[in-house]
Amino acid sequence: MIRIQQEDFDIGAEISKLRSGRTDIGAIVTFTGTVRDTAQGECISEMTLEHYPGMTEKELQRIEQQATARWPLQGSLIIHRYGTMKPGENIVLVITASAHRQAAFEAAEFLMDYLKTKAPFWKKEDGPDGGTWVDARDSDDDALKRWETRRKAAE
Amino acid sequence: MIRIQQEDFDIGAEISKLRSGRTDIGAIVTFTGTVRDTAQGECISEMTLEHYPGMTEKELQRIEQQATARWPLQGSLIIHRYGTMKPGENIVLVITASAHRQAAFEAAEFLMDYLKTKAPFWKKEDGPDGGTWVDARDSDDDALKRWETRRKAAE
Amino acid sequence: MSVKLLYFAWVREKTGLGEETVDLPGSVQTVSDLMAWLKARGPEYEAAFDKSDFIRAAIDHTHVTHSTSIDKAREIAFFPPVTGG
Amino acid sequence: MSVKLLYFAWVREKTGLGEETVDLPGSVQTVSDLMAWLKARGPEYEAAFDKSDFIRAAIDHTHVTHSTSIDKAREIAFFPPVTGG
Repeated sequence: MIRIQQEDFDIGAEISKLRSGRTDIGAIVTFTGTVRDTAQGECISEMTLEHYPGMTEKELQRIEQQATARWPLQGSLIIHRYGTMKPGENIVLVITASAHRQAAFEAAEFLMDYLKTKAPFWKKEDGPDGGTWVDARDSDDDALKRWETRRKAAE
Repeated sequence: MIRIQQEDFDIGAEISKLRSGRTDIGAIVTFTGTVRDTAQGECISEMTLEHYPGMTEKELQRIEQQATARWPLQGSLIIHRYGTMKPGENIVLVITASAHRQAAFEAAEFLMDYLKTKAPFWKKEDGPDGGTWVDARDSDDDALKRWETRRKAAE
Repeated sequence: MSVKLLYFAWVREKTGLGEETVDLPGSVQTVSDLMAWLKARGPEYEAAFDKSDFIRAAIDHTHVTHSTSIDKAREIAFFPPVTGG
Repeated sequence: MSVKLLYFAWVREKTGLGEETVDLPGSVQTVSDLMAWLKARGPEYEAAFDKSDFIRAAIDHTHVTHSTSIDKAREIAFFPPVTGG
Protein backbone atom coordinates (compact mmCIF):
# COMPACT_ATOMS: atom_id res chain seq x y z
CA MET A 1 0.00 0.00 0.00
CA ILE A 2 1.21 3.48 -0.82
CA ARG A 3 -0.24 6.86 0.04
CA ILE A 4 0.84 10.37 -0.92
CA GLN A 5 -0.88 13.00 1.16
CA GLN A 6 -0.63 16.49 2.60
CA GLU A 7 -2.09 15.62 6.01
CA ASP A 8 -0.23 13.97 8.89
CA PHE A 9 -0.48 10.25 9.67
CA ASP A 10 -0.91 8.25 12.89
CA ILE A 11 1.86 5.66 13.16
CA GLY A 12 0.11 3.55 15.81
CA ALA A 13 -3.14 3.47 13.85
CA GLU A 14 -1.33 2.50 10.63
CA ILE A 15 0.47 -0.39 12.37
CA SER A 16 -2.83 -1.58 13.90
CA LYS A 17 -4.55 -1.52 10.51
CA LEU A 18 -1.74 -3.42 8.79
CA ARG A 19 -1.63 -6.23 11.39
CA SER A 20 -5.35 -6.36 12.14
CA GLY A 21 -6.62 -9.95 12.45
CA ARG A 22 -3.24 -11.38 11.41
CA THR A 23 -1.49 -14.08 13.44
CA ASP A 24 1.14 -14.98 10.84
CA ILE A 25 3.29 -11.89 11.45
CA GLY A 26 6.32 -12.23 13.70
CA ALA A 27 8.12 -8.94 13.07
CA ILE A 28 6.95 -5.41 12.28
CA VAL A 29 9.44 -2.66 11.47
CA THR A 30 8.51 0.98 11.07
CA PHE A 31 10.60 3.88 9.88
CA THR A 32 9.39 7.42 10.45
CA GLY A 33 11.22 10.35 8.91
CA THR A 34 10.67 13.66 10.72
CA VAL A 35 11.58 17.31 10.14
CA ARG A 36 14.70 18.37 12.08
CA ASP A 37 15.20 21.91 13.33
CA THR A 38 18.71 22.17 11.90
CA ALA A 39 20.55 21.16 8.73
CA GLN A 40 24.26 21.78 8.08
CA GLY A 41 24.30 23.94 11.20
CA GLU A 42 21.49 26.22 9.99
CA CYS A 43 18.20 26.65 11.83
CA ILE A 44 15.10 25.55 9.96
CA SER A 45 11.76 27.19 10.63
CA GLU A 46 9.84 25.08 8.15
CA MET A 47 10.27 22.80 5.19
CA THR A 48 8.33 22.38 1.98
CA LEU A 49 8.18 19.17 -0.01
CA GLU A 50 7.34 19.48 -3.70
CA HIS A 51 6.56 16.33 -5.66
CA TYR A 52 5.60 15.16 -9.14
CA PRO A 53 1.99 13.97 -8.99
CA GLY A 54 1.52 10.95 -11.22
CA MET A 55 5.14 9.94 -11.23
CA THR A 56 5.37 9.77 -7.41
CA GLU A 57 2.59 7.19 -7.20
CA LYS A 58 4.20 5.16 -9.96
CA GLU A 59 7.66 5.21 -8.38
CA LEU A 60 6.44 4.32 -4.89
CA GLN A 61 4.41 1.43 -6.27
CA ARG A 62 7.40 0.19 -8.23
CA ILE A 63 9.66 0.40 -5.15
CA GLU A 64 7.12 -1.44 -2.99
CA GLN A 65 6.74 -4.16 -5.62
CA GLN A 66 10.50 -4.65 -5.70
CA ALA A 67 10.60 -5.12 -1.93
CA THR A 68 7.68 -7.56 -2.06
CA ALA A 69 9.44 -9.57 -4.77
CA ARG A 70 12.67 -9.69 -2.79
CA TRP A 71 11.49 -10.41 0.75
CA PRO A 72 8.63 -12.56 2.07
CA LEU A 73 6.47 -9.74 3.43
CA GLN A 74 3.08 -10.16 5.04
CA GLY A 75 2.39 -6.48 4.56
CA SER A 76 3.95 -3.16 3.71
CA LEU A 77 2.99 0.49 3.66
CA ILE A 78 4.61 3.67 2.41
CA ILE A 79 3.08 7.05 3.29
CA HIS A 80 4.86 10.16 2.04
CA ARG A 81 3.65 13.67 2.78
CA TYR A 82 4.08 16.77 0.64
CA GLY A 83 3.49 20.44 1.39
CA THR A 84 4.78 22.56 4.26
CA MET A 85 5.89 21.02 7.57
CA LYS A 86 7.44 22.30 10.77
CA PRO A 87 10.30 20.78 12.81
CA GLY A 88 9.13 17.70 14.72
CA GLU A 89 6.45 16.82 12.15
CA ASN A 90 6.27 13.52 10.28
CA ILE A 91 7.42 13.38 6.65
CA VAL A 92 7.41 9.71 5.72
CA LEU A 93 6.34 6.37 7.16
CA VAL A 94 7.43 2.94 6.02
CA ILE A 95 6.05 -0.23 7.62
CA THR A 96 7.10 -3.78 6.80
CA ALA A 97 5.73 -6.97 8.34
CA SER A 98 7.23 -10.43 7.97
CA ALA A 99 7.49 -13.76 9.77
CA HIS A 100 11.10 -13.00 10.77
CA ARG A 101 12.95 -9.90 11.82
CA GLN A 102 15.71 -9.85 9.24
CA ALA A 103 13.32 -9.67 6.28
CA ALA A 104 11.30 -6.90 7.95
CA PHE A 105 14.41 -4.84 8.78
CA GLU A 106 16.03 -5.28 5.38
CA ALA A 107 12.86 -4.53 3.43
CA ALA A 108 12.29 -1.33 5.43
CA GLU A 109 15.85 -0.16 4.80
CA PHE A 110 15.56 -1.04 1.14
CA LEU A 111 12.30 0.92 0.80
CA MET A 112 13.85 3.96 2.47
CA ASP A 113 17.03 3.81 0.38
CA TYR A 114 15.05 3.62 -2.86
CA LEU A 115 12.59 6.24 -1.75
CA LYS A 116 15.43 8.66 -0.96
CA THR A 117 17.01 8.28 -4.38
CA LYS A 118 14.11 7.49 -6.74
CA ALA A 119 10.88 9.03 -5.48
CA PRO A 120 10.33 12.47 -7.08
CA PHE A 121 10.25 14.67 -3.99
CA TRP A 122 12.26 17.85 -3.44
CA LYS A 123 12.87 19.53 -0.10
CA LYS A 124 13.15 23.24 0.40
CA GLU A 125 14.21 24.37 3.85
CA ASP A 126 13.22 27.79 5.15
CA GLY A 127 15.47 29.45 7.70
CA PRO A 128 16.69 32.92 8.67
CA ASP A 129 18.55 33.20 5.32
CA GLY A 130 15.48 32.36 3.25
CA GLY A 131 14.66 29.17 1.39
CA THR A 132 17.25 26.67 0.20
CA TRP A 133 16.70 23.60 -1.93
CA VAL A 134 18.30 20.63 -0.21
CA ASP A 135 21.13 18.99 -2.15
CA ALA A 136 21.01 15.25 -2.73
CA ARG A 137 23.49 13.39 -0.55
CA ASP A 138 26.11 11.05 -2.00
CA SER A 139 25.59 8.82 1.03
CA ASP A 140 22.06 8.13 -0.20
CA ASP A 141 23.40 6.92 -3.54
CA ASP A 142 25.92 4.78 -1.69
CA ALA A 143 23.17 3.32 0.48
CA LEU A 144 21.36 2.23 -2.66
CA LYS A 145 24.35 0.41 -4.10
CA ARG A 146 24.48 -2.18 -1.33
CA TRP A 147 21.19 -3.68 -2.54
CA GLU A 148 22.67 -4.23 -5.98
CA THR A 149 25.69 -6.16 -4.74
CA ARG A 150 24.18 -7.96 -1.79
CA ARG A 151 22.68 -11.39 -2.02
CA LYS A 152 18.97 -11.76 -1.45
CA ALA A 153 18.45 -11.63 2.30
CA ALA A 154 15.40 -13.83 2.38
CA GLU A 155 17.22 -16.86 1.04
CA MET B 1 14.75 3.32 28.82
CA ILE B 2 13.95 -0.31 29.45
CA ARG B 3 10.79 -1.95 30.76
CA ILE B 4 9.99 -5.55 31.60
CA GLN B 5 6.30 -6.12 32.06
CA GLN B 6 3.49 -8.61 31.83
CA GLU B 7 0.95 -6.22 30.29
CA ASP B 8 0.75 -5.22 26.62
CA PHE B 9 2.19 -1.95 25.30
CA ASP B 10 0.88 0.69 22.88
CA ILE B 11 3.43 1.26 20.10
CA GLY B 12 1.98 4.59 18.95
CA ALA B 13 1.85 5.95 22.50
CA GLU B 14 5.45 4.88 23.18
CA ILE B 15 6.71 6.59 20.01
CA SER B 16 4.80 9.77 20.93
CA LYS B 17 6.30 9.78 24.43
CA LEU B 18 9.83 9.27 23.17
CA ARG B 19 9.69 12.09 20.59
CA SER B 20 7.51 14.46 22.60
CA GLY B 21 8.71 18.07 22.33
CA ARG B 22 11.80 17.04 20.33
CA THR B 23 12.74 18.72 17.06
CA ASP B 24 16.25 17.28 16.77
CA ILE B 25 15.10 13.81 15.68
CA GLY B 26 15.15 12.96 11.98
CA ALA B 27 14.57 9.21 12.03
CA ILE B 28 12.59 6.88 14.28
CA VAL B 29 12.77 3.12 13.85
CA THR B 30 10.57 0.68 15.72
CA PHE B 31 10.74 -3.08 15.86
CA THR B 32 7.80 -5.05 17.22
CA GLY B 33 8.07 -8.78 17.79
CA THR B 34 4.73 -10.59 17.82
CA VAL B 35 3.50 -14.13 18.55
CA ARG B 36 3.03 -16.21 15.40
CA ASP B 37 0.42 -18.95 15.14
CA THR B 38 2.89 -21.49 13.76
CA ALA B 39 6.49 -22.55 14.37
CA GLN B 40 8.29 -25.27 12.42
CA GLY B 41 4.97 -26.18 10.86
CA GLU B 42 3.22 -26.72 14.22
CA CYS B 43 0.19 -24.73 15.35
CA ILE B 44 0.63 -22.64 18.44
CA SER B 45 -2.29 -21.87 20.72
CA GLU B 46 -0.29 -19.78 23.16
CA MET B 47 3.22 -19.01 24.25
CA THR B 48 4.76 -18.42 27.68
CA LEU B 49 7.86 -16.34 28.28
CA GLU B 50 9.82 -17.05 31.42
CA HIS B 51 12.57 -14.65 32.47
CA TYR B 52 15.17 -14.11 35.17
CA PRO B 53 14.06 -11.10 37.24
CA GLY B 54 17.05 -9.07 38.29
CA MET B 55 19.31 -10.28 35.53
CA THR B 56 16.88 -9.31 32.75
CA GLU B 57 16.89 -5.65 33.83
CA LYS B 58 20.67 -5.67 34.06
CA GLU B 59 21.18 -7.25 30.62
CA LEU B 60 18.70 -4.96 28.85
CA GLN B 61 20.32 -1.90 30.41
CA ARG B 62 23.75 -3.12 29.37
CA ILE B 63 22.57 -3.75 25.81
CA GLU B 64 20.94 -0.33 25.59
CA GLN B 65 24.09 1.35 26.91
CA GLN B 66 26.16 -0.40 24.26
CA ALA B 67 23.87 0.90 21.51
CA THR B 68 23.97 4.42 22.95
CA ALA B 69 27.77 4.31 23.06
CA ARG B 70 27.98 3.10 19.48
CA TRP B 71 25.42 5.26 17.67
CA PRO B 72 24.38 8.89 18.15
CA LEU B 73 20.87 8.24 19.47
CA GLN B 74 18.43 10.89 20.61
CA GLY B 75 16.37 8.28 22.37
CA SER B 76 15.84 4.55 22.75
CA LEU B 77 13.37 2.22 24.41
CA ILE B 78 13.20 -1.52 24.99
CA ILE B 79 10.01 -3.09 26.32
CA HIS B 80 9.95 -6.86 26.77
CA ARG B 81 6.91 -8.75 28.03
CA TYR B 82 6.86 -11.99 30.02
CA GLY B 83 4.02 -14.35 30.89
CA THR B 84 1.46 -15.98 28.60
CA MET B 85 0.55 -14.52 25.19
CA LYS B 86 -1.65 -15.57 22.29
CA PRO B 87 -0.86 -15.44 18.54
CA GLY B 88 -1.00 -11.87 17.24
CA GLU B 89 0.02 -10.36 20.59
CA ASN B 90 3.06 -8.14 21.11
CA ILE B 91 6.17 -9.62 22.73
CA VAL B 92 8.86 -6.98 22.42
CA LEU B 93 9.23 -3.38 21.29
CA VAL B 94 12.44 -1.58 20.41
CA ILE B 95 12.47 2.09 19.44
CA THR B 96 15.51 4.08 18.33
CA ALA B 97 15.61 7.76 17.39
CA SER B 98 18.50 9.53 15.71
CA ALA B 99 19.24 12.48 13.44
CA HIS B 100 19.81 10.13 10.49
CA ARG B 101 18.22 6.93 9.32
CA GLN B 102 21.25 4.67 9.18
CA ALA B 103 22.06 5.09 12.87
CA ALA B 104 18.42 4.49 13.85
CA PHE B 105 18.14 1.35 11.69
CA GLU B 106 21.46 -0.11 12.78
CA ALA B 107 20.92 0.57 16.48
CA ALA B 108 17.48 -1.09 16.35
CA GLU B 109 18.91 -4.18 14.65
CA PHE B 110 21.80 -4.28 17.11
CA LEU B 111 19.40 -4.08 20.06
CA MET B 112 17.28 -6.91 18.68
CA ASP B 113 20.28 -9.11 17.88
CA TYR B 114 21.68 -8.70 21.39
CA LEU B 115 18.33 -9.09 23.01
CA LYS B 116 17.74 -12.38 21.15
CA THR B 117 21.04 -13.86 22.31
CA LYS B 118 21.77 -12.22 25.69
CA ALA B 119 18.54 -11.30 27.46
CA PRO B 120 17.47 -14.12 29.82
CA PHE B 121 14.07 -15.00 28.36
CA TRP B 122 12.86 -18.46 27.46
CA LYS B 123 9.90 -19.26 25.22
CA LYS B 124 7.60 -22.21 25.69
CA GLU B 125 5.10 -22.80 22.90
CA ASP B 126 1.83 -24.58 23.60
CA GLY B 127 0.18 -26.48 20.78
CA PRO B 128 -1.85 -29.64 20.20
CA ASP B 129 1.16 -31.77 21.26
CA GLY B 130 1.61 -29.94 24.56
CA GLY B 131 4.31 -27.47 25.54
CA THR B 132 7.73 -27.26 23.89
CA TRP B 133 10.66 -25.09 24.90
CA VAL B 134 11.89 -23.20 21.86
CA ASP B 135 15.46 -24.01 20.82
CA ALA B 136 17.88 -21.16 20.30
CA ARG B 137 18.60 -20.51 16.63
CA ASP B 138 22.11 -20.50 15.19
CA SER B 139 21.03 -17.67 12.90
CA ASP B 140 20.61 -15.48 15.99
CA ASP B 141 24.19 -16.15 17.03
CA ASP B 142 25.31 -15.40 13.48
CA ALA B 143 23.35 -12.14 13.49
CA LEU B 144 25.27 -11.10 16.59
CA LYS B 145 28.67 -11.70 15.06
CA ARG B 146 28.28 -9.05 12.38
CA TRP B 147 28.41 -6.34 15.07
CA GLU B 148 31.76 -7.60 16.24
CA THR B 149 33.36 -7.46 12.80
CA ARG B 150 31.63 -4.43 11.36
CA ARG B 151 33.05 -0.95 11.62
CA LYS B 152 31.15 1.56 13.68
CA ALA B 153 28.28 2.78 11.55
CA ALA B 154 28.06 6.22 13.00
CA GLU B 155 31.52 7.20 11.87
CA MET C 1 6.57 17.03 -32.35
CA SER C 2 4.46 18.56 -29.58
CA VAL C 3 5.42 17.56 -26.04
CA LYS C 4 4.50 18.62 -22.53
CA LEU C 5 7.42 19.76 -20.39
CA LEU C 6 7.40 19.91 -16.59
CA TYR C 7 9.90 21.59 -14.29
CA PHE C 8 10.37 20.95 -10.58
CA ALA C 9 12.19 22.48 -7.61
CA TRP C 10 14.92 24.96 -8.63
CA VAL C 11 14.54 24.11 -12.30
CA ARG C 12 10.94 25.34 -12.00
CA GLU C 13 11.99 28.42 -10.06
CA LYS C 14 14.63 29.33 -12.64
CA THR C 15 12.49 28.79 -15.74
CA GLY C 16 9.69 30.58 -13.91
CA LEU C 17 7.08 28.05 -14.93
CA GLY C 18 5.86 24.65 -13.83
CA GLU C 19 4.83 23.33 -17.20
CA GLU C 20 4.47 24.21 -20.84
CA THR C 21 3.80 22.53 -24.16
CA VAL C 22 6.39 23.01 -26.91
CA ASP C 23 6.79 22.06 -30.57
CA LEU C 24 10.16 20.49 -31.11
CA PRO C 25 12.18 20.47 -34.35
CA GLY C 26 13.12 17.04 -35.69
CA SER C 27 16.78 17.63 -34.79
CA VAL C 28 15.92 17.28 -31.10
CA GLN C 29 16.31 13.52 -30.57
CA THR C 30 17.51 12.94 -27.02
CA VAL C 31 17.04 14.39 -23.54
CA SER C 32 20.44 16.01 -23.96
CA ASP C 33 19.39 17.63 -27.27
CA LEU C 34 16.23 18.91 -25.61
CA MET C 35 18.16 20.55 -22.77
CA ALA C 36 20.48 22.25 -25.26
CA TRP C 37 17.47 23.43 -27.30
CA LEU C 38 15.74 24.77 -24.16
CA LYS C 39 18.90 26.56 -23.02
CA ALA C 40 18.85 28.64 -26.23
CA ARG C 41 15.29 29.85 -25.58
CA GLY C 42 16.15 32.72 -23.25
CA PRO C 43 18.06 33.78 -20.14
CA GLU C 44 15.68 31.99 -17.70
CA TYR C 45 16.23 28.72 -19.54
CA GLU C 46 19.94 29.36 -19.78
CA ALA C 47 20.06 29.81 -16.01
CA ALA C 48 17.90 26.75 -15.37
CA PHE C 49 19.89 24.44 -17.65
CA ASP C 50 23.30 25.98 -17.02
CA LYS C 51 24.49 23.02 -14.97
CA SER C 52 22.66 20.45 -17.03
CA ASP C 53 24.82 17.61 -15.68
CA PHE C 54 23.03 18.03 -12.37
CA ILE C 55 19.59 17.86 -13.89
CA ARG C 56 17.63 14.63 -13.96
CA ALA C 57 14.86 13.79 -16.39
CA ALA C 58 11.82 11.56 -16.57
CA ILE C 59 9.86 10.60 -19.67
CA ASP C 60 6.21 9.69 -19.07
CA HIS C 61 6.87 9.20 -15.35
CA THR C 62 9.97 7.03 -15.70
CA HIS C 63 13.52 8.08 -14.81
CA VAL C 64 15.73 8.31 -17.93
CA THR C 65 19.33 9.27 -18.70
CA HIS C 66 20.46 12.22 -20.81
CA SER C 67 21.14 9.97 -23.78
CA THR C 68 17.60 8.53 -23.83
CA SER C 69 15.60 9.14 -27.00
CA ILE C 70 12.57 11.39 -26.60
CA ASP C 71 10.79 9.71 -29.47
CA LYS C 72 7.10 9.12 -28.61
CA ALA C 73 7.42 11.00 -25.31
CA ARG C 74 4.22 12.72 -24.24
CA GLU C 75 5.51 14.26 -21.01
CA ILE C 76 9.11 15.11 -20.16
CA ALA C 77 10.07 16.38 -16.69
CA PHE C 78 13.28 18.09 -15.60
CA PHE C 79 14.34 18.31 -11.95
CA PRO C 80 17.32 18.23 -9.56
CA PRO C 81 18.31 14.96 -7.89
CA VAL C 82 15.45 13.93 -5.59
CA THR C 83 15.61 14.62 -1.86
CA GLY C 84 12.49 13.12 -0.30
CA GLY C 85 12.15 10.77 2.63
CA MET D 1 30.51 -22.10 50.83
CA SER D 2 26.79 -21.38 50.76
CA VAL D 3 25.36 -20.25 47.45
CA LYS D 4 21.93 -19.66 45.97
CA LEU D 5 21.18 -21.63 42.81
CA LEU D 6 18.48 -20.75 40.28
CA TYR D 7 17.11 -22.87 37.45
CA PHE D 8 15.15 -21.68 34.43
CA ALA D 9 13.09 -23.15 31.57
CA TRP D 10 13.68 -26.90 31.05
CA VAL D 11 16.52 -26.95 33.60
CA ARG D 12 13.95 -25.81 36.18
CA GLU D 13 11.37 -28.32 34.97
CA LYS D 14 13.86 -31.18 35.17
CA THR D 15 15.30 -30.35 38.59
CA GLY D 16 11.72 -29.74 39.75
CA LEU D 17 12.63 -26.54 41.54
CA GLY D 18 13.21 -22.88 40.71
CA GLU D 19 15.79 -22.16 43.36
CA GLU D 20 17.62 -23.59 46.33
CA THR D 21 20.54 -22.73 48.58
CA VAL D 22 23.36 -25.28 48.81
CA ASP D 23 26.59 -25.69 50.77
CA LEU D 24 29.42 -26.50 48.43
CA PRO D 25 32.58 -28.45 49.23
CA GLY D 26 35.87 -26.64 48.60
CA SER D 27 36.62 -28.91 45.65
CA VAL D 28 33.89 -27.20 43.59
CA GLN D 29 35.80 -24.35 42.00
CA THR D 30 34.24 -23.64 38.60
CA VAL D 31 30.82 -23.63 36.94
CA SER D 32 31.79 -26.91 35.35
CA ASP D 33 32.68 -28.45 38.74
CA LEU D 34 29.36 -27.25 40.11
CA MET D 35 27.38 -28.88 37.28
CA ALA D 36 29.22 -32.18 37.86
CA TRP D 37 28.54 -31.93 41.61
CA LEU D 38 24.85 -31.21 41.02
CA LYS D 39 24.54 -34.08 38.56
CA ALA D 40 25.55 -36.51 41.34
CA ARG D 41 22.79 -35.32 43.64
CA GLY D 42 19.98 -37.44 42.24
CA PRO D 43 18.13 -38.54 39.10
CA GLU D 44 16.36 -35.17 38.59
CA TYR D 45 19.71 -33.39 38.58
CA GLU D 46 21.25 -36.04 36.40
CA ALA D 47 18.44 -35.49 33.87
CA ALA D 48 18.71 -31.70 34.11
CA PHE D 49 22.49 -31.60 33.66
CA ASP D 50 22.81 -34.57 31.32
CA LYS D 51 23.59 -32.37 28.32
CA SER D 52 25.59 -29.86 30.29
CA ASP D 53 27.26 -28.50 27.13
CA PHE D 54 23.89 -26.97 26.21
CA ILE D 55 23.44 -25.31 29.58
CA ARG D 56 24.37 -21.66 30.10
CA ALA D 57 25.23 -20.11 33.42
CA ALA D 58 25.19 -16.66 35.03
CA ILE D 59 26.94 -15.61 38.22
CA ASP D 60 25.35 -12.72 40.06
CA HIS D 61 23.36 -11.72 36.95
CA THR D 62 26.26 -11.85 34.50
CA HIS D 63 26.72 -14.44 31.74
CA VAL D 64 29.75 -16.67 32.40
CA THR D 65 31.42 -19.64 30.72
CA HIS D 66 31.75 -23.13 32.16
CA SER D 67 35.36 -22.51 33.13
CA THR D 68 34.56 -19.41 35.19
CA SER D 69 35.45 -19.58 38.88
CA ILE D 70 32.50 -19.53 41.27
CA ASP D 71 34.61 -17.97 44.01
CA LYS D 72 32.64 -15.22 45.80
CA ALA D 73 29.47 -16.04 43.84
CA ARG D 74 26.28 -15.33 45.76
CA GLU D 75 23.80 -16.41 43.08
CA ILE D 76 24.40 -18.87 40.26
CA ALA D 77 21.77 -19.52 37.58
CA PHE D 78 21.54 -22.37 35.07
CA PHE D 79 19.42 -22.20 31.93
CA PRO D 80 19.19 -23.19 28.25
CA PRO D 81 20.33 -20.74 25.55
CA VAL D 82 18.01 -17.74 25.71
CA THR D 83 15.12 -17.41 23.24
CA GLY D 84 13.45 -14.06 23.92
CA GLY D 85 12.59 -11.25 21.56
